[in-house]
Amino acid sequence: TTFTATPAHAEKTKFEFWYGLSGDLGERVQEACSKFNQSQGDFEIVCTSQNGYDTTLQNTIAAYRAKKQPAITQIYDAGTLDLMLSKAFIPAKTLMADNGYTIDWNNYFGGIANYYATAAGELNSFPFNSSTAMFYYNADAFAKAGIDFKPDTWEQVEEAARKLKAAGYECPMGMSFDTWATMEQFSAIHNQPIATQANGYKGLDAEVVFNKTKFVDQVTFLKKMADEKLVVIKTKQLGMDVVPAFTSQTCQMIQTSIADHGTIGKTLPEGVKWEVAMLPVWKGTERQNSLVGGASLWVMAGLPDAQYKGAAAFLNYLGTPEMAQWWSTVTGYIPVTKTGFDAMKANGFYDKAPYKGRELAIASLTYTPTSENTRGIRLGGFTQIRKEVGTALEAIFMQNADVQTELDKAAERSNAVLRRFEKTYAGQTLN
Amino acid sequence: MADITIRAVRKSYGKTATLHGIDLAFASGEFVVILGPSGCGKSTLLRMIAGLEDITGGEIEINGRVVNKLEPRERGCAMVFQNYALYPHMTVADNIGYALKVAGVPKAERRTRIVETARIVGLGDYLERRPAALSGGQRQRVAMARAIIREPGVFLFDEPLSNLDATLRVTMRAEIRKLHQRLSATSVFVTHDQVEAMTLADKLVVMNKGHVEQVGQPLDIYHRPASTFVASFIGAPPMNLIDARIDASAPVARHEHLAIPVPAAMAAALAGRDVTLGIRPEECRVLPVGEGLPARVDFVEELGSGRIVHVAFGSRTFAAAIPLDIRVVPGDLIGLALPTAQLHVFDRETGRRLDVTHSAGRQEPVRQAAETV
Amino acid sequence: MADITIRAVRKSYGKTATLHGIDLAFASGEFVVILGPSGCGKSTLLRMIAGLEDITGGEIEINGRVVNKLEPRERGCAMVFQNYALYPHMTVADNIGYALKVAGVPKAERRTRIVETARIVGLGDYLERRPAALSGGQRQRVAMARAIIREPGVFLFDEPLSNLDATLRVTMRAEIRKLHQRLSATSVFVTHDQVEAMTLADKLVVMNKGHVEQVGQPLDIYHRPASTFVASFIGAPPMNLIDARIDASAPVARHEHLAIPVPAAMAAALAGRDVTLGIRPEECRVLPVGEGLPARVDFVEELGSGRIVHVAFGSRTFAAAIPLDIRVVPGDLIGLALPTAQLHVFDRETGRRLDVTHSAGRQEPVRQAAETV
Amino acid sequence: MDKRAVFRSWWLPTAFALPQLALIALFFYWPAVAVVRWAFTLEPPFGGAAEFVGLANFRDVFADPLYWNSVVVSLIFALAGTLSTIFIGLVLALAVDRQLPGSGAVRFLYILPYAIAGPAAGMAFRFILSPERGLMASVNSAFPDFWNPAKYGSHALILVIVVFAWKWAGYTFIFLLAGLQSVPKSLTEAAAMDGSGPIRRAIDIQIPMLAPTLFFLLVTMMTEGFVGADTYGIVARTTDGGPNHGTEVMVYRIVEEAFRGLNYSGASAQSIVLIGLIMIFTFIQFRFIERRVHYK
Amino acid sequence: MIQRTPYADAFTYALMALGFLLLIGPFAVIVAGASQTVQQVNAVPFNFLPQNQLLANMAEAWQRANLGTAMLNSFIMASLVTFGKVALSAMTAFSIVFFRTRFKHVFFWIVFITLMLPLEVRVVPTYAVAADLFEPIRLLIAWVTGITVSIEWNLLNSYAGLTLPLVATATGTFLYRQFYLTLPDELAEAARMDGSGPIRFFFDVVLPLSRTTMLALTTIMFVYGWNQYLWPLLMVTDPTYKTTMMSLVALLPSENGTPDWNVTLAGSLIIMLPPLLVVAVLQRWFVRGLVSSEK
Ligand SMILES: Nc1ncnc2c1ncn2[C@@H]1O[C@H](COP(=O)(O)OP(=O)(O)OP(=O)(O)O)[C@@H](O)[C@H]1O
Ligand SMILES: Nc1ncnc2c1ncn2[C@@H]1O[C@H](COP(=O)(O)OP(=O)(O)OP(=O)(O)O)[C@@H](O)[C@H]1O
Ligand SMILES: O=P(O)(O)OC[C@H](O)CO
Ligand SMILES: [Mg+2]
Ligand SMILES: [Mg+2]
Repeated sequence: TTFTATPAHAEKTKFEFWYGLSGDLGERVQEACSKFNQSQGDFEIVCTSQNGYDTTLQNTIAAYRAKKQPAITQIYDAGTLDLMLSKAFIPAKTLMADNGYTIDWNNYFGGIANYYATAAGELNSFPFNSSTAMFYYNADAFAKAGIDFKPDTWEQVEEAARKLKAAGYECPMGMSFDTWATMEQFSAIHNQPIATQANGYKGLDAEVVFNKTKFVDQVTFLKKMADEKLVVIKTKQLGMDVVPAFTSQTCQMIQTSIADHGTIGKTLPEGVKWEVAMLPVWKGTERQNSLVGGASLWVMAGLPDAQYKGAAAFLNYLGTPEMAQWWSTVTGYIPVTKTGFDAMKANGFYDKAPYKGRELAIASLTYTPTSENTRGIRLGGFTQIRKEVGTALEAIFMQNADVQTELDKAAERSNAVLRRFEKTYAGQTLN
Repeated sequence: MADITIRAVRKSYGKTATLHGIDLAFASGEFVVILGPSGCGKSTLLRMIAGLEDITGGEIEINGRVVNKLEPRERGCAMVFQNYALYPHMTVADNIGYALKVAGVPKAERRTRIVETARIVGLGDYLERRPAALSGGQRQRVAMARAIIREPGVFLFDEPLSNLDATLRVTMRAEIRKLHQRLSATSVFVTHDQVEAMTLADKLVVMNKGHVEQVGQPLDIYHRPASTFVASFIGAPPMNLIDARIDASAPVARHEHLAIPVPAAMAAALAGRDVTLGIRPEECRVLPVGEGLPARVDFVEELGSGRIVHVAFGSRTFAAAIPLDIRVVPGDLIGLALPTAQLHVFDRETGRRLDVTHSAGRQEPVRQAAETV
Repeated sequence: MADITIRAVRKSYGKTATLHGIDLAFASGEFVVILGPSGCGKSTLLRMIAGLEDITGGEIEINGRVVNKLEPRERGCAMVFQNYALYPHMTVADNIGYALKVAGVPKAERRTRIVETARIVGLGDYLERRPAALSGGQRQRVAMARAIIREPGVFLFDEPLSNLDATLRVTMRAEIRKLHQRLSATSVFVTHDQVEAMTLADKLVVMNKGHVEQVGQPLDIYHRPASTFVASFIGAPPMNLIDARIDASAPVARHEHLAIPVPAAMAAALAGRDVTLGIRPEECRVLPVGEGLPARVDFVEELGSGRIVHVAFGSRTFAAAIPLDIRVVPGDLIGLALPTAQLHVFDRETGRRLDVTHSAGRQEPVRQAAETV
Repeated sequence: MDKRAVFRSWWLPTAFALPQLALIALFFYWPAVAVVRWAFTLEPPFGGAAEFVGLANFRDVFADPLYWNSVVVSLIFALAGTLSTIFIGLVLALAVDRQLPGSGAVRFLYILPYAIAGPAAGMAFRFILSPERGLMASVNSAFPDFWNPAKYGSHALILVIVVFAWKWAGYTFIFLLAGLQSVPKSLTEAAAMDGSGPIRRAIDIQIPMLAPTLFFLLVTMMTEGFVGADTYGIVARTTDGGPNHGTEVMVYRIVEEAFRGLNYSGASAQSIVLIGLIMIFTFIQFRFIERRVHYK
Repeated sequence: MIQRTPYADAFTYALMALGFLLLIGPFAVIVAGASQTVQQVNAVPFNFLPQNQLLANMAEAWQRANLGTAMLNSFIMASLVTFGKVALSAMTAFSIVFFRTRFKHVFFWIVFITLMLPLEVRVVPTYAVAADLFEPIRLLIAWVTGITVSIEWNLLNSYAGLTLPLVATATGTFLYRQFYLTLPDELAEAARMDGSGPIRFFFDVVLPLSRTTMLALTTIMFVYGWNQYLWPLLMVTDPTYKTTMMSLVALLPSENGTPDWNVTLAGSLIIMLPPLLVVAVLQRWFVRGLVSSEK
């Protein structure tokens, strides 16, 4: 006997989407999922938060090894190379082509797409929640301290800090040991390499060089500022990270993600004036584009075709301008496509209060065409490398260790990580 | 050396009263034995003296000082526990010397005293053993040594012999007695074994259900028990008791069809009264059938050194200790003679002794024996 | 009902041998008591009969069947443990009935038998209690009931009375005896209490250090102990023993300056030999000073029903049971008479009895007494 | 350690142990085989061909000074954590065991921390002990730098030990209280008669008598301190191994290495060394400490 | 009770009060935080006084983390883990303690070692096992007989998968062993004399006597099962099997999210209720239970 299922009762194709966002951002992802489920009748996406980027990567790996992988998974920037070398995914372009979607891949901002693309520029994964680091400052405090300029350069930051200090502010600028802004973004906009081989894009034999670039001077500068109490360390361990330090008006300047824009607006007491700007550069520097942060969506290999149809539909759905705008509205993330951004600009999104300033993130990301040093970072075990640098900063700032020595140590340990990674993937080449 | 005065002492656990007002006075150096059945409150009383139990009411005085609120260590008593309560993790030497260590006695002196005390109780060779590696008798000695070494004013013993086997019990009894003679501390010894009580006591306290039944010298109590309870509790086999009514017309007491001859004085004094008559097994004599009162042999216990014959006597079973040369077998009909001079008489209602004549009880040897000890 | 034969049974724990070849035969229905000091291997032997302990060598037969390899439940034995080993979580009824439940006896029948058995041991009113809520004697009875209910061919008792107080011990002794008479199962009763042994046994086995020292009827053993060990282990106070050398010229045994008269036959047979002489306390007689052998009163124990005087005799202490009408005080010099007919003599080296004359030991009453029981 | 009365059968105990043994074989030993295999290869995170490298992973582990740092940190953490939980539990158990009015209520309250999940506990302590926000902030404003676990490795180590001790003190408390209640009363009474006061009694009598319980707790707490899920959770949630590796316990390092560094092979090698270490510890505990424990 | 002095009593009370502060203080912080608004909870310095938002925050947490389903799942999971551990550990410990076999020490160590390799360390391969439970059996069959069979059992997203791997450890076995070692030898002997074999002895005597140990273990294991975090997080992807710890972690503000710790704390308050209840109800026996035997 055979059953012929009538379309009305056809089973929806279910497929899974694992993501790392939690808290209210996790809620937003769930909303996106239900929007998608309501928008069509053929597929049902089951979205599960893995409560953190790192656990999402871990769990994806475990699941893949057990052949229970989700169709789509959200992987943060630092995990990009691991996925790329895994052969465990279906490239974005292939997926969309196979399932009959024509995507204008050039519509993605270059500064964003490059991070996730092959050397040939073909996207492996879909940029999703993208961000970049920005400079936030408390305009009220600036006014009180009599600062009448925007802090575009580090010289100005220093000057502002001194004035704020003089005006009685305990914490002119807050800083944490997160390397993303302090090292990665700083290096990019100052066109400094983090590693050889074009930050790893050209081969697995890259070696880190952050202990030999302007970054060393930057750390030395920040440390001097810290010694003068112009920069104050704010970490979870001390009780408050930089964002709460800023929103509680403890600190008047911080560097953090554009994604915090929404949160900062919501948490700062009403009426407080604050501004967001591109990260400062040293005077005389030719500013480069900043790096994209956040995470992208990968489609995992080894699943039935029907699921890929659904995955493609979902990814396509996320790419629609309406969804792009919705996503950028309810989160602090930036739109990843030019059309999305244009549409938002056109309808005046960036003119109104809570969203004003977010367009600067796009400006920062697209400031210049990407160079070897600003394309992105393609280093194996990059999370580990971040941790090594973070630890070095911790030693330097908390325990007064020598800047160069600590960074050299961190570089040495990072290179060991890279060598092991290279060995693990011996014989594989980057494409 | 210390005297102890116990005044109207009461003890309740929650609502249930365990001791109902005890009054006792122990002279300095006296060996007092508290005897009574299980659960009568002996241990409770002892532990209240020791300070291990709160006093619900009344006062305890040691050496003229009220100790109700003092901690055990402030009372100057040493105690030997029924289960010895040796510290299982310490060697014999450490067990014995613990009190000195607590008192801060220097090591060298402590050692000397430990060795000396161990010698007294015959444990010289076992100083480095753990209690687990000792026999029952040896453990008992450790417990004793632990008490002795402190040279306390008062020794308290809570059935220290009850866990020993019979042979050892006899030996240890003698040793305790000797020890008391040597140290002459006031000793309070709790037991429910009447042989221990008899052989050890200067003063015997018989307790029952939270009351003191009788206080006195052991032989005095043996020969003139103040109640049926005391009568049946002291002596093994216990005193034979039989309910009877004193005849108004003849010097006999009647129990069913039996007419038991009683002293004339008793008959006169108690004519017509319901009483309980008592006689000790060793005073009963077994005669050929036809003589004395009729009885039937129930069973015979051979002790080697003697023989106990249990006879059916009226509706009661009587025990009689008989010499080895009289031979009887179960089922034999015999005659039972109950010497009138040895009869005890108690009030049927209250169980209290009725003292009507000087002939009751064998009194003469009593004082003498007590003095000889 | 079952007979038990034990043939060359040995037991070793690892390398240390505990039993060195035991041969014994118990007739069907016999009440056998195994007596011996702590650690001599009594329990081990009993547990081997029960099947709780592997047999290192030799054979045990129950009812003609070698049981060496059988599980305990296949041997038809019931056992009463020293600490009772009651199931703490079961009621008295469940404890008693557990074996029947295991055997699959239907509930109704089980109940009837439980009630009946509980009645026999006098626990009728306690069926629903937990062991924790029982007194020692009651627990003991539950343990008994648990054994009885199975109507086993063999009862094994491992010191079942040793945890009871003195009075209760006497009562329970009588009850066990009665029970045996009623059930007439073969009973093996382990104890180190010689009074229990004497009063209970049809056949008494005295063990020492993994060997059987003597087997026989209790009074026989009492009156003709096969060794100094048995002599001093049975009887309380124990037999007085003294080392002496039999004079070659006169019918006396010499101990230091003392000359103890001995029967002529003994003197003749053992002239010049080093022996150990023994005499029971109840056979010693106390005479005025000057008569008998000189001794000094050490201390006196009053039992109420009698009196034990401990005297210094040569370098030994002798105990003598004396009637109540003789009065002595510590320090008195007295004369001690040791009737030659009651003297026991043992080889000094081996400690074995030397039987040279028929006059040693009081034999006559023995058989008789045993028959009367 | 062995009981006297034992049944003789080989298949029955096997059958009884089988369910657990089967589960353990499936969920413990079988995965452990993979862990061992990884330790000798360079395992790519997503699987695939892995190169056999012999002892290279172990060599790397042993050559890394930070690894030895983590061994030391772990030892300190496990020892201090174990001792402090046992100490706190013991002191409280001794107090409650005196059965003063009201001790029943606190007995219940003392167990509560054990019932709390690691993340919740971590959150609470974040609010209490963070040097610039919580209770300690006021102490710090009076004595600057008095408490700064973000700065001083020693403070951070104390911090994680405190959280561990807080979480587990209730657990040791309850076991020790139970143990105390089974110490024969007559022993403490004997000691009281011998002239020792409550504290002396506790030290001389009660604590030695708790040996079996203390042994159980020693083994479980040491193991928990070395490899417990809580240990990882506490470190990850409060100090993240910092500052400057100051609280990097072995299990944290392993998990970080495996999941943050995706270095399964290095993590496996470390795990195997860790297991070896704990086995030695446990062996020592059973061999030399349990010997002195009397169960009856 | 030994005659007490007021000083010792006062000292005891002081200790108990200190213990109370140390052990219960942190709860007060959780309650305070849970009753504040986002602004208050993020204020500097932290305000240790409770405010009036408790119920609102709880409701928010309940709804946001879908605590209804999660609590039910956690309850089922904790109960199954508890039941499994209590039962299996009792059996294994029984075979380790009461039998004279050559394997008993081997068994003990085989089980005992599992205390030492935490799930964190072997989570990836364990996940693989859970995804394909019969792989080892398949391999075994293939290895022994050369036949390839295709049986599969995937435990992911199931209660069995949530619980079985957690049951496979040693704490319970160790605890039971410690308890069994304190049981008098004669109990087993009496049972043997009564004709009962080991199985009956186990069910009729050992288990009932272990009741208190069991309750202790039940408490410990319920809490343990309830507080499981890593494993459910990994192996549950189907929201219908979501557990409370997953909810709690989901309530943790993420890096760039709103720092609404008040809701997180309120959620943690709700989540800790069931284990607290279990502890509250069982702790009386728990204490007595660990008192090895009622001799
Ligand atoms: N802690 C307690 N709580 C309640 N009742 C108790 C307590 N201790 C003793 N009792 C009761 O007080 C009574 C007297 O007990 P005590 O121990 O003094 O008896 P005893 O004469 O020493 O008996 P034994 O000869 O059995 O030792 C008993 O009925 C006992 O049940
Ligand atoms: N399991 C064992 N392992 C080693 N030695 C043992 C064991 N059981 C008993 N023994 C030893 O065997 C000897 C005989 O022990 P057994 O228990 O039979 O003595 P007992 O005569 O019953 O003594 P008690 O009167 O003290 O019960 C003792 O020396 C004892 O130490
Ligand atoms: O059984 P385990 O070894 O997984 O551990 C259980 C926990 O330690 C109990 O709290
Ligand atoms: Mg008592
Ligand atoms: Mg024995």
